Amino acid sequence: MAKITYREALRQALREEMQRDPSVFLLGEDIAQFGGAYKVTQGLYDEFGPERVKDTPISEEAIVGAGIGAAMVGLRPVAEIMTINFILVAIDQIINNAAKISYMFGGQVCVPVVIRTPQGAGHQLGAQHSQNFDVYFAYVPGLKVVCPATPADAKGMLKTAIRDNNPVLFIENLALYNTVGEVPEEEYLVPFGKARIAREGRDITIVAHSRMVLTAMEAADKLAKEGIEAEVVDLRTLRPLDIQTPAESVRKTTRAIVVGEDWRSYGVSAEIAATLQEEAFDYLDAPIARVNTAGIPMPYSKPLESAALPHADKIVATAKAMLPRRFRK
Amino acid sequence: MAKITYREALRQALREEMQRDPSVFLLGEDIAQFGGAYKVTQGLYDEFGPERVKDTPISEEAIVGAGIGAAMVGLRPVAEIMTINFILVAIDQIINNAAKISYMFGGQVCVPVVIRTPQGAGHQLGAQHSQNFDVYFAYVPGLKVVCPATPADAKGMLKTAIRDNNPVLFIENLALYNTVGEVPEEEYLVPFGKARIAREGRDITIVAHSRMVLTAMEAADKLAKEGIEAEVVDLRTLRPLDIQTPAESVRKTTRAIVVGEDWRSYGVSAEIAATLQEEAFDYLDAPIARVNTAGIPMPYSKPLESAALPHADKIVATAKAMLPRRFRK
Amino acid sequence: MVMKPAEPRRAPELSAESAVGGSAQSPPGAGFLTPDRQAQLLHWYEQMVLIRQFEEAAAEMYTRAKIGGYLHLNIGEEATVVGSMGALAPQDYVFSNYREHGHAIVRGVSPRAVMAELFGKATGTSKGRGGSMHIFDVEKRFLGGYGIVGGALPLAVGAGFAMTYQSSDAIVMSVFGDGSTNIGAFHESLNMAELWKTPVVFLCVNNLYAMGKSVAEETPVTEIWRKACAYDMAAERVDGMDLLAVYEATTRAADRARQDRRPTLLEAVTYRYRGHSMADAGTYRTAEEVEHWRRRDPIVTFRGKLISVGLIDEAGVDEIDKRVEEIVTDAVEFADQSPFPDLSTLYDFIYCESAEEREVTGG
Amino acid sequence: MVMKPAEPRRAPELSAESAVGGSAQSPPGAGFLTPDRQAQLLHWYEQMVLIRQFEEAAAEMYTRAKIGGYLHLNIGEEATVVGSMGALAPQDYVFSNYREHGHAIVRGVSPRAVMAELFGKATGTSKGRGGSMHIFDVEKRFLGGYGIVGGALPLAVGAGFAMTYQSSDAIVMSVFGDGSTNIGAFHESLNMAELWKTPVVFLCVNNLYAMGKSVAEETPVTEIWRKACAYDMAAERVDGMDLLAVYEATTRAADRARQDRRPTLLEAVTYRYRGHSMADAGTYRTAEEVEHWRRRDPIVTFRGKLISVGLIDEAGVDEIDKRVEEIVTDAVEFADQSPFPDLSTLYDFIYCESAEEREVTGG
Ligand SMILES: Cc1ncc(C[n+]2csc(CCOP(=O)(O)OP(=O)(O)O)c2C)c(N)n1
Ligand SMILES: Cc1ncc(C[n+]2csc(CCOP(=O)(O)OP(=O)(O)O)c2C)c(N)n1
Ligand SMILES: [Mg+2]
Ligand SMILES: [Mg+2]
Repeated sequence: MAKITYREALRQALREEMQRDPSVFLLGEDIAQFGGAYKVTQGLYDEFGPERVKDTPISEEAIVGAGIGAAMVGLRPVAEIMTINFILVAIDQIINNAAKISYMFGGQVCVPVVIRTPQGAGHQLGAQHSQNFDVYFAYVPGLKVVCPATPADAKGMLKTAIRDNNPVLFIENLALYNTVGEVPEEEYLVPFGKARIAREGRDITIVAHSRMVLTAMEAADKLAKEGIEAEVVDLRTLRPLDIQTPAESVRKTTRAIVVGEDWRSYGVSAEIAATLQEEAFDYLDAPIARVNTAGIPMPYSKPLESAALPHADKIVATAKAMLPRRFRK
Repeated sequence: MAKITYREALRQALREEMQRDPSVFLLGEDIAQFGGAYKVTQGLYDEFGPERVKDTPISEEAIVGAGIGAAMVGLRPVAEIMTINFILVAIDQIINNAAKISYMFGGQVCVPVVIRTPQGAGHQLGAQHSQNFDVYFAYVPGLKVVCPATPADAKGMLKTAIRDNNPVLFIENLALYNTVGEVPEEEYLVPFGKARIAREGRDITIVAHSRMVLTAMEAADKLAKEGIEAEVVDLRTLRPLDIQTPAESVRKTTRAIVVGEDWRSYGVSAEIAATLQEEAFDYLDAPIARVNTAGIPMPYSKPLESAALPHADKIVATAKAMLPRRFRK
Repeated sequence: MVMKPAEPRRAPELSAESAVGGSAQSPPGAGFLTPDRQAQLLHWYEQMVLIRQFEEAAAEMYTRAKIGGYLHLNIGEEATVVGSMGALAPQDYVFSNYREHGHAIVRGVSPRAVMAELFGKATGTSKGRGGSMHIFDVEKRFLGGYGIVGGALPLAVGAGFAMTYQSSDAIVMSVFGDGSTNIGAFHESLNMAELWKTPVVFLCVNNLYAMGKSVAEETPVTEIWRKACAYDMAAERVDGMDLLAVYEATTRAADRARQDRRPTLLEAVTYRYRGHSMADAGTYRTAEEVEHWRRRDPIVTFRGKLISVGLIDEAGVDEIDKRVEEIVTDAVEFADQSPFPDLSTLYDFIYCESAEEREVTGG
Repeated sequence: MVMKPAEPRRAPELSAESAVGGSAQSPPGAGFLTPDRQAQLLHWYEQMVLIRQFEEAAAEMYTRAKIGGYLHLNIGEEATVVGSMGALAPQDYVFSNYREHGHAIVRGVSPRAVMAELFGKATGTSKGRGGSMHIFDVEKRFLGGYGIVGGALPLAVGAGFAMTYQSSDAIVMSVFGDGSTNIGAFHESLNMAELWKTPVVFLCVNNLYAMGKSVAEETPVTEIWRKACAYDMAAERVDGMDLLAVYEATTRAADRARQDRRPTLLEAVTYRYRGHSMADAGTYRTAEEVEHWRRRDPIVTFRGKLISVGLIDEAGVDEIDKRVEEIVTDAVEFADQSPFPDLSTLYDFIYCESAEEREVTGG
């Protein structure tokens, strides 16, 4: 296995799928010679040329809409939205067109478009550039929503997304691009709808997705030092959602924390908590807790931003408060 | 008390506030001579003239944005978005501007804009015109989100919304416009953040908002005929959310169903269920259940649409399945 | 010394008349009405009659509650519908808005399937899922009616891009209304279409109203074709009540797309006789105005021309009327007798099957 | 007989040169450089120097990690910034994008407060919540820097509407870049602004690039002022490296807004010497191109003019440089020494207090 960055894993996936299938093309702002604002598409323009790596004006609605239209007539577009903060001007296309075209027209046509975009905070980009909107897409029947946490998943899930015949929101995370992980040398795909046990443990379950998986792992390390064995579940895909893997875990540990980088109220972790309490009600020894970003527009100032984000320590503190007395030193 | 429609209640609120405060004005598509697509603003153009009842082009983003800009310099705009399905093209303005301007600029300016829009389904309007997006706004710190279920609340809450110094999403419902209810003759305001016990009961709690309050009441009537006394809680506002009123109810009844006209997964009811299980964990005798619209783009065909919607019977069946054996006849 | 201010520059002012394609000396289509084209011309005439009768039947079925939801009719716009669709080739794609029954039928979608869709039946074009606003027929390359104003324009740009990408000789037509030209998606789409040189014909059906608002209440530039200046896009305005004028202008635009790989903004000025949808009584328009346009009725006008050059006679007209009546009656009967979708199919079609996904999940 | 196709019509082609305000015979501002205006002219010069030095200091503080996030600089654009802001009245409102430090400072916002905002300090204009992209000063009627491309244009239209509603003589300026003219909000805003006759000056700072893309890679109409044709809006293109030309063109546009209640699309052609933001090395531009523009440096050019007409001498120039240096050093020191916001204030400012709400809740 090679150790590569999350960014490189994405790039490999794009490259391999473009080599494999000539109907795959990329479109987005500054993705060609510029290589993408976060350099994910670097080098692909040189290899595949201007028709397959297509720069666009700053017109997110048209970018996504053109992707949908091209998908309807046989192409497999991968649209990059520079960051998820700019997806709001294009969300109508995603929800009213991409998600509905198959159903509303009686299954006559598929929309195999992938929309790649990073979310997340932590770089002092301020309120308009530090958001998480995965929940907006997870809410919508007709979409698939995936949030890989590791380079291996990033690559395998992006390849699956491109081959999927449905619109896929492929949600990356700004803070993950430089993270490194092992990626198989040989070709592989990671299926949608299968959560992953990132770490086994018996005392408490921590459910997370995307960057928060890393934070959960950090928290689990810290808890382990105090003799608490946390099981970390990486959801991987929000729609389809594999609730059985975390539910199984909770039935074993009897306690769960759902961690999200998004806002707590009405966010992804609300759905996970609400469903887990249904699936594991009789096993629960404590209410399912949530740890999230503070419910505020993200402030620019470093200390404020840092205080607003969900850190491992908050998970640790929450876990310890939930566990029986014997765990509390 | 006068018996008037929900539509008339809204109209009275707009009229009274326009009479009271010259800085209040309305803008939206076809709201002037045409009286609004759902006739809520009928007659106001004649009374207040073209500057205060301002027709706009089909430019939702500019409608909302102009409302925000006007609010920043001292007006109190009430923007009508014809239905919530068209708000997606304007959602960037609401989330990236309206919700953030106070915080991101250190509290220097307020954004007293009201955005009125109806959501809901049941009129065979098909997938693109039968949606519920209240959760998208409830998710966002900086917004207030209110969903009146009765004519009295429609009037009192719209007046509160117009006087509020913050952006308010005022979410109506297509199927409520013709409903009738008692409305006080004298001036009154309904505060935000106070849920309402719509019906008292001891056996099970049904939590709802907007049109689903009526469906919940219908279900409660049916349950009562079978000797089951359901307590119905009308949330009224989603942000700020009064969770204590439903939590208190659940602590009493030990069982709860959250009903939403939206999709179940990642919808409003997920947040309510997730928070209720935290607030009433030790009292719960069953997992908190949810009853929602089927997770599909809404089909046009009448029987399909009808099957997809949450009816009283579904609530009744869910309640009976949750209650102890002695309640099941 | 005071500087001489540079005068703001404007696009040249053109009267509506001067902009309408062709001129008084050479009325559009004058040389087109020849015996060798009889079959074609009568077919077009019949299609206009079909739209008219189909829409009238739909309106009636709506009042009889056989049809629900919104219902937007093409009545009055028949020349624009038939003239534009008539200029396309079978391999071309069409994206439309919610006022699209006529476009679908002229594209070759069966009136039975369209009517059944309005009835919400399993035999409808969209298996009852779509309704009036969402007719779709992949075979006829009619890629749908859409309900969000402006929302389908970007799709057409993407499909146009794909035609070039695939080295196809098909082009794409995007149909939308005057009111839709004021929404952001219009701007982004036209800019991108011209920048990328996509083979798209943007057909603006300017029926002078967007719901209750006249075009002048919507935009300072009421001659929609002129908005193309902001993209250096080819543009033309045509009398949308004149089938041949529309046909010829669309042919020019289609050629430009197919041969030159360039988009066109084509404006057809027409009128909807009815309200915006069934609920709208249309009180914002004067009776005189409606009457004025009815006097220019596209069917009557075209029939007159055909008769005057001897391509049809009264008997022929009656025959067509009768044939159309049968088609429409049959469509209504078919729709009425068709079954509603089975409730067990409620969850069908949300997702397309993905071969690869099956493969990787082993499912 | 084949019909003669109506030629598609286009807006007239105008060369960039012909469009730039004024002409070679009468260079903008030639008659403006008179002794009675010395104070004004020197003040403008000083403001340009202040922007340059402020931005250079900011860049340095960014590399020293005193400033985080994105940092977009006005270096190279000083004439456009000072010339446009200089033509406004104190009661006027300004909405800008994220490249706005200069606009804020020229509007009168204290350099200390701007620098402190970049440092994320409690003493910053936005109390550290905003950062570089979100400078705001309600006193100076500088209504903010915004980060979503095109997102602030509708706000300006609404504020402009409010000015008329309130019978105010204030006008509104909206500042944005060339790349922003391809997004939907631009279209909706200009259409609505002209339709409603709002007193708004739309200032497009055309620095020829939107991140890594040249304006020609973004739109077929690279002369942004020409896009006004789609709204019948007054428009003008001006040399954005020439302070007086910008001042005069803005004055014309401001007068049109204030007196005639009409918006203008004003394009100032300029150049950013640096990359889009600090992370961008700007490799998509040739060294020659950057050099070409640097030779037209707005500060050097204006200084040369002032010297040539004897309004300033070398000593005066040095004095200004020194004074500005002190201001900038002071701003940096102030920012550095200011406290970060207290963590206890994390949840402040999410909502404005509502008197009425307090009243009704009795709270
Ligand atoms: C984004 C959006 N806003 C509003 C509506 C409601 N609406 C439906 S049709 C229509 C008028 C459209 O007018 P036009 O484009 O001229 O088409 P016409 O109906 O006249 O054929 C409006 C406002 C919508 N469907 N989508
Ligand atoms: C809707 C949206 N899309 C993309 C971006 C990312 N972005 C920030 S600035 C920028 C370029 C803007 O160029 P221009 O308008 O010319 O202004 P300039 O930076 O040159 O001053 C882009 C693409 C954004 N902020 N908002
Ligand atoms: Mg119209
Ligand atoms: Mg630029």
